[in-house]
Amino acid sequence: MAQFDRLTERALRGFASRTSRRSVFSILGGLLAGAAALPLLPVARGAEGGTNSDDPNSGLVPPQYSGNPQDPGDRTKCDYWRYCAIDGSLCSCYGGSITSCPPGTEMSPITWIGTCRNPADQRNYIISYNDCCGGVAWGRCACQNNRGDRPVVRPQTNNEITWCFGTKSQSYTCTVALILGVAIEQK
Amino acid sequence: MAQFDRLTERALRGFASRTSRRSVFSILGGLLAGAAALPLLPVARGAEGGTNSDDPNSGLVPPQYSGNPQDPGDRTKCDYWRYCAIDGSLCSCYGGSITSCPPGTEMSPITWIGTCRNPADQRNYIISYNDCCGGVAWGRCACQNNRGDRPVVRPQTNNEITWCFGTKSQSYTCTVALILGVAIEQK
Amino acid sequence: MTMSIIFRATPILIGATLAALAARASEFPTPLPADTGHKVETLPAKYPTSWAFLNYASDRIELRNVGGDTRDVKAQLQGHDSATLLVADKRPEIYVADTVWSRGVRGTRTDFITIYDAQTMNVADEIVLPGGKRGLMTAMEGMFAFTDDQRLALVFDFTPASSVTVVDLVKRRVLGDIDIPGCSLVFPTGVRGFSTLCSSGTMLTVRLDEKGAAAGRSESKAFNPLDTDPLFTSSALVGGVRYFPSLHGRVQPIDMRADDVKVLPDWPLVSAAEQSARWRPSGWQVIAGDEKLLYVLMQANAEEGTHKDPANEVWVFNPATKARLRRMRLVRPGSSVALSHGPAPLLLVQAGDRLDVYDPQYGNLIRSLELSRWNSGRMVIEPVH
Amino acid sequence: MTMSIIFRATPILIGATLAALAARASEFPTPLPADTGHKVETLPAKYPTSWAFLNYASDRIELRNVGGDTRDVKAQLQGHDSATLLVADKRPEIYVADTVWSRGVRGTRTDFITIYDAQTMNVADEIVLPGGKRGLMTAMEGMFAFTDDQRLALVFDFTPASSVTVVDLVKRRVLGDIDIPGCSLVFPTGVRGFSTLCSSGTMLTVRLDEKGAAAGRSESKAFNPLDTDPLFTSSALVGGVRYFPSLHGRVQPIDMRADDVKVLPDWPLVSAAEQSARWRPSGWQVIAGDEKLLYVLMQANAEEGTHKDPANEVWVFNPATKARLRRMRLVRPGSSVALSHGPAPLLLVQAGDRLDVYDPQYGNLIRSLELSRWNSGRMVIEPVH
Repeated sequence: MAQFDRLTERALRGFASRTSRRSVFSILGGLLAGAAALPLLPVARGAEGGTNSDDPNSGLVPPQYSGNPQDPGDRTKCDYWRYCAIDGSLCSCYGGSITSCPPGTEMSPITWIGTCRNPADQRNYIISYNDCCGGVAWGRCACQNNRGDRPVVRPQTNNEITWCFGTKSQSYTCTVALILGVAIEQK
Repeated sequence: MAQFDRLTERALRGFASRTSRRSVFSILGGLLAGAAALPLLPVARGAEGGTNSDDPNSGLVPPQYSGNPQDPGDRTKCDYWRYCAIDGSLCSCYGGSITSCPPGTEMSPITWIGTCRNPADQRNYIISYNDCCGGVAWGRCACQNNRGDRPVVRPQTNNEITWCFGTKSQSYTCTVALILGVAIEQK
Repeated sequence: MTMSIIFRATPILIGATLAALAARASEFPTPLPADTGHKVETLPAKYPTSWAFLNYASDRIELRNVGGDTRDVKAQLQGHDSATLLVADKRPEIYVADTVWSRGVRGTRTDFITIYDAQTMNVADEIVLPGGKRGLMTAMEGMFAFTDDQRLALVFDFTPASSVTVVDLVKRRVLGDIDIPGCSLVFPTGVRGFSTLCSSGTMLTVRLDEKGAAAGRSESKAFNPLDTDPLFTSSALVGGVRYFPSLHGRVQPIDMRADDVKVLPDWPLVSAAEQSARWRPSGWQVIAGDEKLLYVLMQANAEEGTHKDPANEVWVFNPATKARLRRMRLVRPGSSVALSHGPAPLLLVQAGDRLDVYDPQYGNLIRSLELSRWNSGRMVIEPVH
Repeated sequence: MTMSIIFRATPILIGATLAALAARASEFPTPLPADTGHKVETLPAKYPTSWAFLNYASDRIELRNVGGDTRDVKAQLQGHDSATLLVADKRPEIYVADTVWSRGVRGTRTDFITIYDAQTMNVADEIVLPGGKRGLMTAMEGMFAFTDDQRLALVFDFTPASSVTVVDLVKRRVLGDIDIPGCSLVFPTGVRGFSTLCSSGTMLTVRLDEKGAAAGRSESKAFNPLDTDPLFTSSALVGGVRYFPSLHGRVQPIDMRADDVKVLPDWPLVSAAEQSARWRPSGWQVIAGDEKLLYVLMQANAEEGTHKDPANEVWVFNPATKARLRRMRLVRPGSSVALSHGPAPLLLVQAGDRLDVYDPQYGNLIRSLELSRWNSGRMVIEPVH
């Protein structure tokens, strides 16, 4: 098989495997040094998000709130702040959640990342968009936001790729949005 | 393989293979004698037909008329008189026509039949609904009319079955509506 | 370095933002923690009886909570062509009979039963069905059935010759097939057997031996007048008796408890007056039952060809007394009806793109779930036991 | 006998009907003849240039007449996952690169190229691609390309390691694959070769030998500033030069005619004033070209994240003079743009569920075709040559 592109490997594997705030900074630093700067975005996109909000397959799923005022918004809606760079279907509408895949699917260990602003605490968070793979996908809660998305030439910030790698099936089902850490320290 | 049900065979194969008016009468006679009477329906269902006229996949296809005043109606619409017992997608919307399958598909030689009234000449025609098989089906021009449809216990008059037999693929694409002949002589 | 990148990215917005930061930072001194322990959801070993499987005939199956206002989707199972479902309560397994081609709509055909682990919804195993003869049609009752206390599954085959493939779900292998010429669909009979509806108007019953082979056949007298008033193939089971409504409004009870079926006297669902007003059963899954009562989708002004149209009312009958207990007006016309199981059953009615949940006692609408669009518009509702 | 059956079927209606019969019978003395010679449609050997392939990214492809008010659908091809299309004009063949799993969304993965006979749309053959490494993503330019005068096809692989699989379309077999670490997508270069866009901002060009193996590599200087103003991967080819617009409104010409590419000076699509009004290229298939001119989807008030949103205008440029010739206001915002070929080209714009057909000269809407709904809302338009 083709040899693994080093930069891509560091970015993808790195982000996928580590989740503490501190390590995110170091990865971030590493990437900046490596001239693969993440777009750091001061303002989350907000309600004008989901271009597919009238998607006929969206179905009516109940709103899902964190209950934490610092993490506001309905996780089944395209304008929830963590979805600022998502392109796909929301796992919250398929029996999964903001952090978990629906039953019978498999979460890809390799992922793409975005940077979204939390409207509550005004911080920029690095979000890992992990695709869930091998299940039924029929476009429910389709959501296309592209803040921070970049052409596929830089894969780790592109949301058009099916990020199902290292999974039994590479067939796309839906996407979760995990907080990896804060992008910039505010002081 | 399971032995072939005689009655079904005569009905299905018979209708599929013969198309002259005279022979239709004889088949009809045979069926009546065989106590598998076709429902003979004096009045075509008309415009209240297509329950899926608001189907999101219907697309906008141009109207198709025969040009013959004795065969009126738009063959891309569910209320066209020949469709009185159809359940499926209209081949006229897929690159086929009222009598032909779309390119790349295969017409099933075995079929189910209905009896529809031609509003122009007020005659009852026996219609052969041949399924086209092995192509792409995505619900465009979906049409569900059930005049003369009967439960699957009498298969040859049931429109829920995928009538793709003797074809390379049994995957349903769309349905054509062929005139086999007149059901009853008017005098 | 970092800031310089910010400025390169979106110069205009920074000023405003930094101001905002100062303003809000104090409220939430600590950032949200990183998400750890992200996982794949699993389901309880025993599903609540307020859940139901919705078979969007015939390419997707959804497990949905119909008993709570959260209305949440619990899981999906994929179907391809005429997918039908069996949910075991003897084993934590779900079975889907399905058909695929190696290249989607073309290529090599494979008929198969997928065995899902009910808790993880992972594929536990699959059983390939031989002969490429599984019946392909809009998903309906009678295409796939248990018998022998859920040890065996029966798959209806149609080529258009009719047969039944017998499968051992415990050993996970095919045992054989049985010809049923001129007959359609399978309904469990007795301890280990099935019955099927024949085009001669009779019911053929086949008793099976341990190995799933035909041990005996018996054909009932003709009771299904296909020319004049055929029975729907949708039925409700109450106390071991299966009730088939007819297109014009009779109901035909058949006792399925013994090895040979007993065809019981039919009786009318409609009075003479209602008959002249052309009240008839109508829809797809047209009848449901609980331990005691029958619930039938009914439509006024029915005519030739409207027997699969959505119905305006649900009529509730007591089969013991043959009396109608009440009529329920539906808030919107419905095509498929079912009753959830458990202590407080719910009446589920699929009405176009909605699943309406009614109180079966008082007929009031409790809640309405929006469904995903699908082409056939036909649904088979299978509430969890 | 016959009549008795009529009466059994629908007694009420007969009277009225027989009357009607008498009334109308005279008008049409002979019944319509039986339909004989029912058949499967075929297509002309050479398609009219007023037809276009519409790739509904990424599960279906439609061949549609966009040049006539009949707007008719000519044929469909099935796609499954990230299906991409190549239409030969050297041979009456159509190629679709696709991926399936043996059980739909699970099971054994197969990447393959289906070869369709262009006249019958029957499957002439297929070429299975090894390694399960074909890139799966929303269908876009650069995933599947011809080279060597349509003898070879190139398939972009992404696992997420990048490579290119080289296929001989005439011998219908895979020749091998070529690693392109850190680079993405394939664009034909020279007589027999391809170029690919690298994450270091360069373009890597690979020359191929007769057997489809790498005969030489050359990497351009960095010209694609990924941090500040990256190029779209959508491009237009005019006179052998490929034009890539950038997110902020430059266009980057690259001469692809020789074995090594020539990176030509970029130039702005927007004036200083337009830049401050944030006019930017925007959409999916954002740029198209005819023999002489470039057509770019443009959007005002663009901001971070809007680069794939539908655009309000099409701007027409002459790349020779770098001058903008005109601005065309779209009747509704469009996401993909293409020009039909032939004497009187048409400007095709996919705008949501519609395909709008404009006069590229005067910008007036000629007609609008309704499309089928699909989930991605993304389309690749490939007009017939």
